[in-house]
Amino acid sequence: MNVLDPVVLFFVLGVAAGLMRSDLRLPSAVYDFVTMLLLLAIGLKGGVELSRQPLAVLAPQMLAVVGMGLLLPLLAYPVLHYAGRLARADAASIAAHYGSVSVGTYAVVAAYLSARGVAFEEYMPVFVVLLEMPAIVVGILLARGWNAQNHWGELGREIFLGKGVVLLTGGLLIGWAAGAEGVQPIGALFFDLFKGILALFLLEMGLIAVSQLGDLRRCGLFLAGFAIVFPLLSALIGGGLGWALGLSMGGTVVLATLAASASYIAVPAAMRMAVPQANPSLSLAAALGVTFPFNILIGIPLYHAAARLLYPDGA
Amino acid sequence: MNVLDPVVLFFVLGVAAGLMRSDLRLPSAVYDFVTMLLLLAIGLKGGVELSRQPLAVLAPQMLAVVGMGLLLPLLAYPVLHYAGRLARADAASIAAHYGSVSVGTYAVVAAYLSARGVAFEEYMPVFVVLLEMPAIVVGILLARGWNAQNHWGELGREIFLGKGVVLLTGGLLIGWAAGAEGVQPIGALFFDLFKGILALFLLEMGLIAVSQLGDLRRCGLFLAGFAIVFPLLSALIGGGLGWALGLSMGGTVVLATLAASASYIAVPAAMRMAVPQANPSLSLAAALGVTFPFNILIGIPLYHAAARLLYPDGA
Amino acid sequence: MNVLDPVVLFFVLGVAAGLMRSDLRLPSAVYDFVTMLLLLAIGLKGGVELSRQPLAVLAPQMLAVVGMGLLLPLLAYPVLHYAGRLARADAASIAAHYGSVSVGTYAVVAAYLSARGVAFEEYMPVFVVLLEMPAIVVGILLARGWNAQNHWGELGREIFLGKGVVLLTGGLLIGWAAGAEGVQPIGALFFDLFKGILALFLLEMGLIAVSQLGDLRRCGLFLAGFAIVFPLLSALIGGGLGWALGLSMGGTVVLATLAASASYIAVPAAMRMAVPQANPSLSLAAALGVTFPFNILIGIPLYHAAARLLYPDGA
Amino acid sequence: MQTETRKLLTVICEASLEARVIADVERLGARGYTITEARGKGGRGVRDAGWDRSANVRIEVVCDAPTASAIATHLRDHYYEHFAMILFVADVEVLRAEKFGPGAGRGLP
Amino acid sequence: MQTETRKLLTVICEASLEARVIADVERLGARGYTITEARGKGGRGVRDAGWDRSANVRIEVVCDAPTASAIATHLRDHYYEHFAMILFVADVEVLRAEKFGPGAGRGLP
Amino acid sequence: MQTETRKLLTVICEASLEARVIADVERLGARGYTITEARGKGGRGVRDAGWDRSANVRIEVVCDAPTASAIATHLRDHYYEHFAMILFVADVEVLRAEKFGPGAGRGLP
Ligand SMILES: Nc1ncnc2c1ncn2[C@@H]1O[C@H](COP(=O)(O)O)[C@@H](O)[C@H]1O
Ligand SMILES: Nc1ncnc2c1ncn2[C@@H]1O[C@H](COP(=O)(O)O)[C@@H](O)[C@H]1O
Ligand SMILES: Nc1ncnc2c1ncn2[C@@H]1O[C@H](COP(=O)(O)O)[C@@H](O)[C@H]1O
Ligand code: NA
Ligand code: NA
Ligand code: NA
Repeated sequence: MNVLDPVVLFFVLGVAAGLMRSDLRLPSAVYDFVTMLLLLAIGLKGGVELSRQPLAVLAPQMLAVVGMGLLLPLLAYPVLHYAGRLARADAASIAAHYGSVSVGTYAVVAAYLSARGVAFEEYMPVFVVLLEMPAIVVGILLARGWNAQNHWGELGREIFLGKGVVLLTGGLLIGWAAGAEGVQPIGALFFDLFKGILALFLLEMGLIAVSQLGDLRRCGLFLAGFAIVFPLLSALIGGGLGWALGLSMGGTVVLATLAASASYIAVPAAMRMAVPQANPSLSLAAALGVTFPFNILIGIPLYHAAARLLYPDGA
Repeated sequence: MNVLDPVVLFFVLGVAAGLMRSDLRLPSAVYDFVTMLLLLAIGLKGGVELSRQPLAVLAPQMLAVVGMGLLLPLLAYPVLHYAGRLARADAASIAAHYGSVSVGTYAVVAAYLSARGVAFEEYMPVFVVLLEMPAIVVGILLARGWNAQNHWGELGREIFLGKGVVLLTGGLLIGWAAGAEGVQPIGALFFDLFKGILALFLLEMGLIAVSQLGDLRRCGLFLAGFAIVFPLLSALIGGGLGWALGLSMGGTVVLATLAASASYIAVPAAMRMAVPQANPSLSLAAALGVTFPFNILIGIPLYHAAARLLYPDGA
Repeated sequence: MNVLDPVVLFFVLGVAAGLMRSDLRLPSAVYDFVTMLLLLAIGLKGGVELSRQPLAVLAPQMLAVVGMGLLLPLLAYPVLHYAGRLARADAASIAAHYGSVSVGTYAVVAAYLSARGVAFEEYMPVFVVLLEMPAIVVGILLARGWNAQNHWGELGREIFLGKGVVLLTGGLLIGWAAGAEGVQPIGALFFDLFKGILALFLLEMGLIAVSQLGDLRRCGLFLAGFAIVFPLLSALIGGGLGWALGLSMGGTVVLATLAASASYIAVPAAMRMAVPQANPSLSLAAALGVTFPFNILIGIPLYHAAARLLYPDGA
Repeated sequence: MQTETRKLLTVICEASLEARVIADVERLGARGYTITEARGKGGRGVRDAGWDRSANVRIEVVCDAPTASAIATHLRDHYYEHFAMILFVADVEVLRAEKFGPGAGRGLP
Repeated sequence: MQTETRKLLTVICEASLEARVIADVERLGARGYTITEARGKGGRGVRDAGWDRSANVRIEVVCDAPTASAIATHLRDHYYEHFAMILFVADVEVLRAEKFGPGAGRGLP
Repeated sequence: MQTETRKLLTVICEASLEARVIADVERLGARGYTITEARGKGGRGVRDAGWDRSANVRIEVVCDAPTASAIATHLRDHYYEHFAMILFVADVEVLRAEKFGPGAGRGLP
């Protein structure tokens, strides 16, 4: 039975309300609250699982995933700069967004798979954390070249100490230190409410996605096309990597989705500081206005269907 | 055993804190959050139930309820304008408030009945949505007459796209589309926490009710009397209608309570825009300062007791 | 097995993020929300238990606890004023903070004991409420002497009607009126989520603690030392009193912790109004920057270990 | 520092008017605006932002004198009678004067 | 546009003073005020609004010059010594001058 | 009432610049600042504070004229090109003038 996922319906409700110009908004304190809960919950869950894994198994996977994070922006940049004729800074910034990952999209794919009873490696949040960073570094290098003025120390602070990364990593470490039994008393807030909180988050994301449409119109067709086609390509790479690493089918779907997703938390903040001449409207319009909705509504089921072909036995 | 309902005690706490001039307030972002959760929860619950009902059964009930929504302001207006000597705009605006419904009062009556194990038609939120609107239209017509300058299109937007109506209707549609099984994963947030969230909401409503008392004093005795007597009359009409429609006893209590309640979300916003010359303090002081507390503390148990007489078999 | 308590790890995360100058903050509306939930939850739990206790048993304990609240600031003042050479107003204000209690610390010790399966008298929140007040009165008298200009009426309002006290007392009364069965429907919000909410609260407290360090440095070594040594002394007094009153081992640990904790909600507000010439940075830096972290991380386990020596049979 | 004088128009009004006032401000020629949430008290009583209906907004517009004058007149004519609203105008020096309209910063005409 | 000059008095102070300052402002003759939440830094250190004790409020009062002067003097005398507070006064042009007190807009007396 | 004139510099900019602007303001000699959350619209589009990336802050600095001038020039040179930002300067009368820098309140130099 193919239940319409209510979590996704909240996103649709947000989009509909936005298109009809309702005055519906999550107050920004509530949006922050909801985001914090999601980041901590994802981190905690990943950390608990991490405490069960021998590092020897994970280390090669982690390396491979970081490699993917370095590769994706290098693929995106020439497309944007040469085919799309975007200025160097803009192309580099958008490439960084698409090389990194969206935590919200991760939350949706995790909810999607668990609703369908598809198992996946629960330590995936580790990859979410790892994938935040490399694309930012590549993006900055693409925009500014390698030089001493890059103030890597200060940039490192911006990147690693942004609240998104701190909450995700902090949750991961707490989950890892406390273990499954230890986090159980706080599970009612972080785990039981997860999907409800995700629903509220997606409601607001729907409203935000619509608010990007004006900017998107100004950006032109090329960017809108890129925001759909490049994720499909990334999903192929991510899914292929998952398969090659011997992940379960669920894990492959997750890695494909992570690859296909575009950051809108850590990367925008870092790029704004490191590459201020890049127009932030372009990357946000593409990431939030096109890629996020595309992944939520079409991409995830698509990657799932494709993975089924790769895994004829079902896992 | 007649347990003192803790949800109502939170309202009393709010009133007490307000009267003693405590600095207690819910931050407005938290008030918005709490209201959003209530609206979505009520909508979701109603929608789930709606998906189980044949429309053929509901349609006549829905029509009758809309009829009641048109009738009540027509009854209230002459009382206010002629007996109460209120200006036309003020009388029309207050009539619209009392013809419409209060979602908070609905939440309390639902909690009240479920705490006492009294069943009622769970699709009642449909009536809440339906009753929001007709009284607004009647109110505007009473204030301005029928003329081309009414900009019904724009007014329609104000009414239908206010965030209260969007969340309630959106929840209804999501619940209807997802069904009981579909909404189950988000139930921990929207259903399990419902009464706790309602308690917080009522705490703030108690504070708000007290803050209306100053305005109320200025409005005079007539309005305060109206704010108690008219709801009693409306409850009679609503209860009678529920009985005539063949609702269960619980359903009759709910419809009586809806009829007796006065809007303070959708209607004030709509009236402010459509009939700006009406003084909003009058209607809010009556609805929030008198009718809401009256219904919460006295009305609901009263309508329940009265309904028991109508339904000697207990349902 | 000595599980690392995740709730405390959240505090450590806050401290770490603060020290690394992350931009992580709880929005102030969320901090308020979290604090309100904790205060209400603590009050409700205490009230439910109170409804089970004969007053005759409690009254002498309550009196003794109030006596402790009067004694502690009288002990602290001469140390601060004569040994520490702090101005009269400053010494009196700090003494009031340390004579009163910290609700956050209470929440942590309650979570700590329940995680270890150690029972304690669940009506302890009554003592939390009682201990808020006496130290304030003593502090004001120490600072200003007894004179007619003290406007005790107005000060009483500030103290008793501050939102912290209203929520705690209100929760207590509601819990007491509704009883265990009555509060059950709102338990999902107030009880099940308690530890998760406490974790968020401690995350922010960690950030706040770090933000006090600058002020602390300016205050000098004496105050930092006082903020550790005096709580140890207070814990001895509180623990001794608990033992003398015949409390369980858990209850003795709680009373020791309460004595050792320093207020940062009710007292700062009251002192600001009553003794404005006292520098609020001093007391907050000591209470939040030193004593709170000390109690959370070291004090509570220490008081627990000490109590075990007093109660060789384990309770 | 090369500066020019412009007008800073500040409008404080009930939050439900925000969308309309913004539309008017833009239609009458302002090139931007800034909004902060506010509460307060005036002839129409306390508006304490506790909930939607009772919040205020504080809208600032930097523009040339004729635009400020046009906006102020329009708001007075359309909203003063029935809505909670005040407005006031001050002289400010700006750096990128062209951002805020062409007019020279003469006193209100 | 028919305008008159009045004073805009802006007070920034710790949030715990709000009720008292408002009471003073009204008692000294102002007919309204507007409050926004703020944070900041001054002689008494950083006040970053993270939690109750450290928030500021920003209170604006439009009034005639004598009232502004009376309020400013009163606040200085009663709060400057022990509380985080600054205040400043500017000239503004208003439309419905009678709303803000009778006095003509002469410079501070 | 004994007052002196100082400058009130108001900067409205994207929230992500806050830490940098504050650092600049302090380095260039201001002795305090006040921040309020804001949203708005300008040449770089709507910034509606719905979420982090799109919020503005409104920073006020009371200082002497040379400091105001130095800050304004610095901000223009470093941020105007790539960031959402406006600023304006007004004259205000203050009570404890020494709090806000030594300079007498002459017009911008
Ligand atoms: N004299 C005043 N000074 C500052 N703000 C005012 C003043 N009068 C009114 N306001 C603000 O403007 C809003 C609407 O004013 P009113 O229409 O007079 O009720 C009030 O809620 C206050 O926020
Ligand atoms: N020079 C200044 N410019 C703008 N705001 C200031 C200035 N000095 C102080 N403030 C504000 O006034 C509050 C109290 O100032 P103070 O009493 O100097 O600590 C600070 O927290 C700031 O919000
Ligand atoms: N004319 C204006 N009046 C008031 N505020 C403005 C104006 N122009 C811009 N702003 C504010 O300054 C921010 C940045 O402006 P901009 O760099 O022009 O996008 C906007 O988001 C507004 O909050
Ligand atoms: Na990606
Ligand atoms: Na009604
Ligand atoms: Na203590």
